Formats: sequence, structure tokens, C-alpha cells
Amino acid sequence: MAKAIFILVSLVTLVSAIGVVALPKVLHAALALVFALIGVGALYALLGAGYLAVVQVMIYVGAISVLIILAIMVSQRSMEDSQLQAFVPHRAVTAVVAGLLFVVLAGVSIGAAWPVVETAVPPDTIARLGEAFAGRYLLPFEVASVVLLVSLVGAVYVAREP
Amino acid sequence: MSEREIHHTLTVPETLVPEDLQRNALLTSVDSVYNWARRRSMWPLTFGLACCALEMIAAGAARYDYGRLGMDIPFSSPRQSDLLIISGTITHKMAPQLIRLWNQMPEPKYSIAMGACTVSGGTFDSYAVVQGAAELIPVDIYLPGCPPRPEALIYAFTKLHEMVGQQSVKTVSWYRKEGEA
Amino acid sequence: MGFLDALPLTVMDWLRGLLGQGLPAWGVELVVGLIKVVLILVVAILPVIVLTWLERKVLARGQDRFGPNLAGPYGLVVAFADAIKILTKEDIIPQAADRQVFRFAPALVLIPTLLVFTVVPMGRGMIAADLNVGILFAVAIGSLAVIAIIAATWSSGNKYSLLSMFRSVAQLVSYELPMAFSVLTVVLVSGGLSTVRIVEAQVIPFALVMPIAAVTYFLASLAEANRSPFDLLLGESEIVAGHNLEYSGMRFAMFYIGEYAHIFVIGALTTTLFLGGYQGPILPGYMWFLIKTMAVVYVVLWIRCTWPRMRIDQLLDFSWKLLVPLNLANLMLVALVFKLAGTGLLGSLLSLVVNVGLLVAVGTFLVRRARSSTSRRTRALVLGEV
Amino acid sequence: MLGRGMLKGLWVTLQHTISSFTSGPRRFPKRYLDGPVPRPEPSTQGMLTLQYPFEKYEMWPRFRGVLVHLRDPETGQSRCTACMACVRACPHGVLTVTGEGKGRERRAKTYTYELGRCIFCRLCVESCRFDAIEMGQEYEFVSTTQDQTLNLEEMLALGDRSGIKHTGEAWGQVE
Repeated sequence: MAKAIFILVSLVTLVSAIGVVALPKVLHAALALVFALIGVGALYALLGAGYLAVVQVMIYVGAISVLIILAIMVSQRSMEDSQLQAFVPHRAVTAVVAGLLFVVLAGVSIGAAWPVVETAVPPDTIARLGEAFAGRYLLPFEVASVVLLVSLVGAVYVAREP
Repeated sequence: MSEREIHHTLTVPETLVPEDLQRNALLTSVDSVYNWARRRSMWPLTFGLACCALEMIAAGAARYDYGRLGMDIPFSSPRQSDLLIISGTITHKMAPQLIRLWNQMPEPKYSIAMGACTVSGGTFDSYAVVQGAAELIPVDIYLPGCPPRPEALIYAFTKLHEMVGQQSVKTVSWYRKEGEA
Repeated sequence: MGFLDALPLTVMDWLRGLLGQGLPAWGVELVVGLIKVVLILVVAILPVIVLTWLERKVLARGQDRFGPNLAGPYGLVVAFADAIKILTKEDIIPQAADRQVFRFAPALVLIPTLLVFTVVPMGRGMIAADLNVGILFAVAIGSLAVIAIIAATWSSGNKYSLLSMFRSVAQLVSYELPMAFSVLTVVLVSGGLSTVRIVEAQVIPFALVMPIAAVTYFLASLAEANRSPFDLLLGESEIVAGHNLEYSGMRFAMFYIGEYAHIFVIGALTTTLFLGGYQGPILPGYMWFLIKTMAVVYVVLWIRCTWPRMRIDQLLDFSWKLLVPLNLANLMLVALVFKLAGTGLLGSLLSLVVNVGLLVAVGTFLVRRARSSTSRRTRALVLGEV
Repeated sequence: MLGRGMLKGLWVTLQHTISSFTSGPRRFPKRYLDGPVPRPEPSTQGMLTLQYPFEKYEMWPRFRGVLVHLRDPETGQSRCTACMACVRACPHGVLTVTGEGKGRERRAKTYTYELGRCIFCRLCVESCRFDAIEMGQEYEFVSTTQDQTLNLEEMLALGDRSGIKHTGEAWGQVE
């Protein structure tokens, strides 16, 4: 049962992920991205990480994808259908780099041992997560928030009327 | 009319079916249900152009309330409307918009020409005014008056309901595929 | 009482036992899961039939009218007339539309609304999936609705629906935050994200413990459902009719159903979070849930009947300048109170006092600032001067 | 305050919702009235919707409905003498009249009234020296065609239905 769901979800995720790069219209690609992200969230949920799944949907789908789509729409001319251009040199370079990246990733993923932990997922993951953030990983957590604050202030400064 | 009779006439759909189809009980009920639904949920597109618009608004307000007929969702988009109420003087300037709105409405659609100006140009027999809405779009019900009373508009609705009640799913044009007669 | 309360569960157990005789374990789970899905669909769609009638009646009565009263006794079957008519309407796809997405978007509208029902406890033990992240799930899924709106508006190829999408996105992004804060306050007090746990924690309904959070949640969910007074994306007078502008026939019906199902979701979630869910004396749990939900739904319709539409800048100001700071302060104060006084009666009472005190303080501050302000708009907004 | 105004608005609509059930010219259980409905006072509280197809207001005496011909009580015919005064007075050419006979015997042979163009200005009635026509009480006229013309018989029938009596003044001045 779980296996069938896993296969279904990963199929949806993969097809959407291919759609993100292959679809000619930008907005179609963005919508495909949404589905890919939802699929990843579903995979998290299948792994027993419910909190992570929900946060994935909330942040990536609810906020970031919407921002991406808005940015696409506000920017000029991108709403039009882009025609695939003929062969250009930089495409070749891109293809070589992407191919190398693919080889490296494939090598890593084939070579990895993929150890399976036998222990069950603890029921109080959220509490543990909270305690970890407020205890052991307090400093990195706060530093990350400082980075966010800086970017927030920077954005306000840039967007401010002169 | 007693209350019971009124409710009977209003809730039980009439069976207005041609003679040769009367034996076909299923079609009869399909037709009557279909017509009943269209009569009881006829969402208007209120196209107010001049003084008649005020009477149209009054007909929708508390004193006359055409919402009783199930018409109290005036969607502003023609895509979701069934009935175009043209109320007021149609100037030549406004004619393209009227035609456009009518074309944007999905079938089955109906229209009421409300007021003397909309029926025939009325008092404005001039170069600037369209002499009747029939020059532009097919009108189902003509309602004279300058302007008509709100009751008269609701009377026009009831007449339109009678007209709708005589239609059949079998004969309506919008369910035929293109190319069929 | 106890028998009535557990009646649906008893029926379910009996069914499970019956199925267990002829089917393997996974088959039983499959059938039971299917029954749950059907039940959720019924719970989500059945109110739509009632609500289409109820909204028109409530609006009409508030304006001294009758509302639809010719379709059946008291117009009760007007929803069926709507349904049959709308199903038999012509289905138009505009030429400028993006055909695939245009066809696809109405299906997306209903999914988030239906998914939320899986985590709403509708009675004692009557929940489709008691997730340990339940309420967070509801909030996350609620934010998905905007995707459907984006898809629908963009694919329509209409500038007005695109404008309505911009408004809708601004609105959703702004109101997500106060909503999350108010939910966070509840989570803090109840000590868990599970909806069942939140309901069980409400010996006193949270609306009486933290009125600020309750009102904020209610208003924010109104904004998220695009209901009046935050129904800016409809804006008939400026942008024709919003995101469903180009949809007709069956596809429009999906938006219509989605809207009313969303109203019911507002009621259900507000009940779960702040009104004590299925808890209540004498009547069985699901009856209490229904009564409370319909009460909230009535308030939603009542507001629709009364308040005018807000302007977009007022809407964003209200969220960012009032609701967010207020709820941030409320969160901290409530956390402090419950840390010091415990979650018992004393804590609840203190929390109520703190809430009311905060509200009074903010109100006085706003009024004083407005009195000394020279901006006509501020004075009009806060002091009611014209 | 803004909030106070909004709460006040909610209170007002709640009051109206309740009063629509409890008070008004027609209380909740009684739905339809027989016969013409007297027009309620403007200050009436509660539900005041007229359920039109089943209830009708009585029209006030000076209401301008469609033009009707009044029947002469002696002859039972219209008093119209086809003098064409109404035709000349009409701003839109709504009326068409043909007459027959000479002198005192002259009577209208046909009298057509194009309803679709009429603006109910009552100039024809003002101009009539024989008290033959009057604005009636009828307003329920629709048709499925653009030209809605009433002829003499129909207008006479409408006059019978409206129950308007001759004033007698104009008739007396003929001699």
C-alpha cells in the first residue's frame, strides 16, 4: 500500500519536475514546479516527517511559488510564449556542464550505501525539533534569522521611495 | 388564488409538451425539470442605460424584490448570466458594448427590452439613438412604459418564464453539435 | 447521551466487523477509507446546498426582503434549480485563454477546501486523520487556494481577472501572518498541533480566553476565503467579477461550490480552534459541532449583509499595521501569563484580562494618535470623522 | 471609531432581520392578500415586500397607465369623433385615427395606439375635447414582438376594466 503510494507520488513529482524544465510557457513551468514541490512534501509525509511536509507545502508552495509566479507576471514580456531558439553556442556549454553535473550526481547516488534505520519515527518529532532549535542549535538558528533580518531591511531600503 | 393553489402552480412544473411526445414520460419529466430549473434560477445581467435602470433597481430592492423569483444573484459577468435586462436609451455609442455583452453570454440566454426607448427608440427619434434593441440583438420580451413600473418588470419576468416553460431540451439549438440541422 | 454521541463510531465499528469476515485487513482499511472519503465529500458538499439558500435568505432578510421563496416551500430547493441550470449552460472557453490550464483550474479550487476537512474533528473521535500537525496542515492547505486562483486568472486571458489575482495574492500573503500568529497562540496554550488535542484542551472555549486571537483568526480567514468585507477580488464595480470572470457553466459551478465550501471551512476551523469544537453539554458532539459551525457561518453571512467592501490599502494597513503587531504582543503576553499562572482557571482568567487590557490600550493609543494627527484619512478611519 | 461604526451596522442589520419576521404589513404566517393591497405608510417597519404576481397595489387615481377609450353610457360606443386633436398633440406619432361620417355623425373608424413608443405624457388626453380617452390603470403589457398596437375595441375593453367614469365637462362644451 505505502509502496504504491510512494510510486504514484514520485511519478507525479518526477513528471512535474521534467515539466518545469521542458514546458515552453513560463507559467506552465511554474505550475509544474508547484506540483513538484507538493510531491516532495508528500514524500516527506510518507517518511513520517509530517511537520517537514506541512512546512514544505506552506513555505515553498504557499509563499515562494506564489512569489515566483508574481515576479514572472510583473516582469515585462515574459507572459508571452517563448519560441525555442535554434542552436546557439552557450547551449553547448550548458549541456556539457549539466551533463557533468548529472554524471557526478549519478555516481554519488549509485555509490551511496543508503542505510536504512530500523528504529521507528518517534511520535514527538515536533517537540524534539522545537527543543533542538531552542537549545542545542540556538546560535545557528538565530544567526540564520539575522541573515533574514538583514535581507528584509535591505529590501525595504531598496524599495523605499528616494 | 389560494395559497395552496399558488404553491402548486409555482412548485409543480407544467407539462408543456407536444402531443406526439406526451407518452414519453421520461422526456416529459426531463423537460419540465429543466425548464423549472431555468425559471427558478434566472440570473440577470442588469444593463442599465438610462432612467429605466432606476425602476429596474427598484424592482430588485425591498419593496418589489425580484429575488423572490430566484433572481437575486446579479452577477456582473455576462458569462454567468441568463437574462439580459436592457433598460434605457441605447445610443449608437453604447450599441457595440450591448452586442458584445450579448455575445459573451452563454446559451441558453434571454433578453428583455425594458422601456419605450429600448423597445422602439421611444421619444428619441434621432440620429444618436438606436431605434429599438431589436436592431442589435434578438429580444425575447418587449416591455413598454416610460418607464415601466417595477411590477411591470416582474410581470415581464413571469411572461418570460411562461415562454421558457414551453421550450424542450429536444428542440433547443445549443445542444446540437455543429453541422446538425 | 453517550450512545447517541458515539453512534456514528458504533456504526463504523459494526461495519468494520462485518467487512472483516469477508475481506483481508487491507481490504477493510481500503473500504473504510473510501467510506471516510465519501463522508468528507458529503460533509463538504451538503452545506453548499444549504448555504446557497441560506446566504440569499440572510441577505434578503437583512434588507427586509423575502429572498427566493418560489422554488419549493420557503425557496428551499433553489440550490437544485441553480445546479440544474448551471449544468445545462453553454461552456465557453475564450479564444485568448490558455486552454489546458483553463480547464484544469476549477478542479484545483475544490481540492484544498476538501483536504482541510480531513483534519477537522466533527465529533468525539470523528476525524478522518488525526495528524499530529493537524492545524498546521489546515493553515498550509489554506495557502494552496491561491494557486488555483492564479491558474484560473492567468489562463482566462483577461486583464480584469489578472488584476483581481494581484489583489488576491496581496491579500492572502498579508493575512497568512496574523492567522498564523493567532493559531500559534492557540497551539501555545493547548500544547499541541493536533486538532483533537486543541479541542480537548478547551475546557473554557479559547474565544473567551483569548478574544483577540479569536477575532483575528476569524477576520483573517474571511480574507483568505475572499469573503466580504475583504472580497476585493470580486470588486464588481471596478474589475467586473474577479477570478471566475470568464468561467461559465459547470466550470463556474466549481468556483461557486468552492466558495461556499470555504465558508463552511471557516466555520469548522473557527469552531475547532476557538469555540470548543464538539464539546458541549446534553447534545451529542457532532450536533454541537454543527450548531457552532452554523453560528459562525451565520456571522459570515451577516457581515456580508452589512459591511461595505474595504479598499486595498485599508485592507493591507489593517493586516500589517494592526493585526500583526497586536497578535505578536498578544502571543508574548499570553505565553507569559500561561507560563506564570498555569493553564488552569487562573491562567485563563488572567489571559482574558490581559487580552482586554491590550485591546483597550491599543484602542486608546490609536484614538490618541488619530486625534493629534492631521491626516484626514487617519482621522476618518479611526475617529469616524467625515 | 471605525470599529464602533461597523458594530453599529451589524446591529442595524440584525434588527432588520428580526423585524422582517415579527412586524410589517404582512406578518410571517400570512403570505398573500386577496384583492388590491393598500400602499403602506413610508415609515412602516419590518417586511414590506409586495409579492407581485399574487398581490397588487391599488393604483392611485392619477396613475398614468395605458391609454384607454371610455364607453359612452348611452350608446355603448367610444365618444371619439376622429377630430385628430390627439394625433396632433402626440409628440411621437403614437396614435393613428381614421374617421367616417360627417358632422355630428362622425365617429372613429379605426384608432390604433402604438404602445411601444408611448411615453405616457397624457398630452392626448389633455387635448381631447370629447372626454373620449383617458389614461387607464393598466401597466401589465408585454409582447414578444416589437410593435405592440392596441386597436379601438381593445382600448374600449381596457376602459371597461379600469372602471373610469367620464368627467362630463368636455362633453358638455360641444354644443
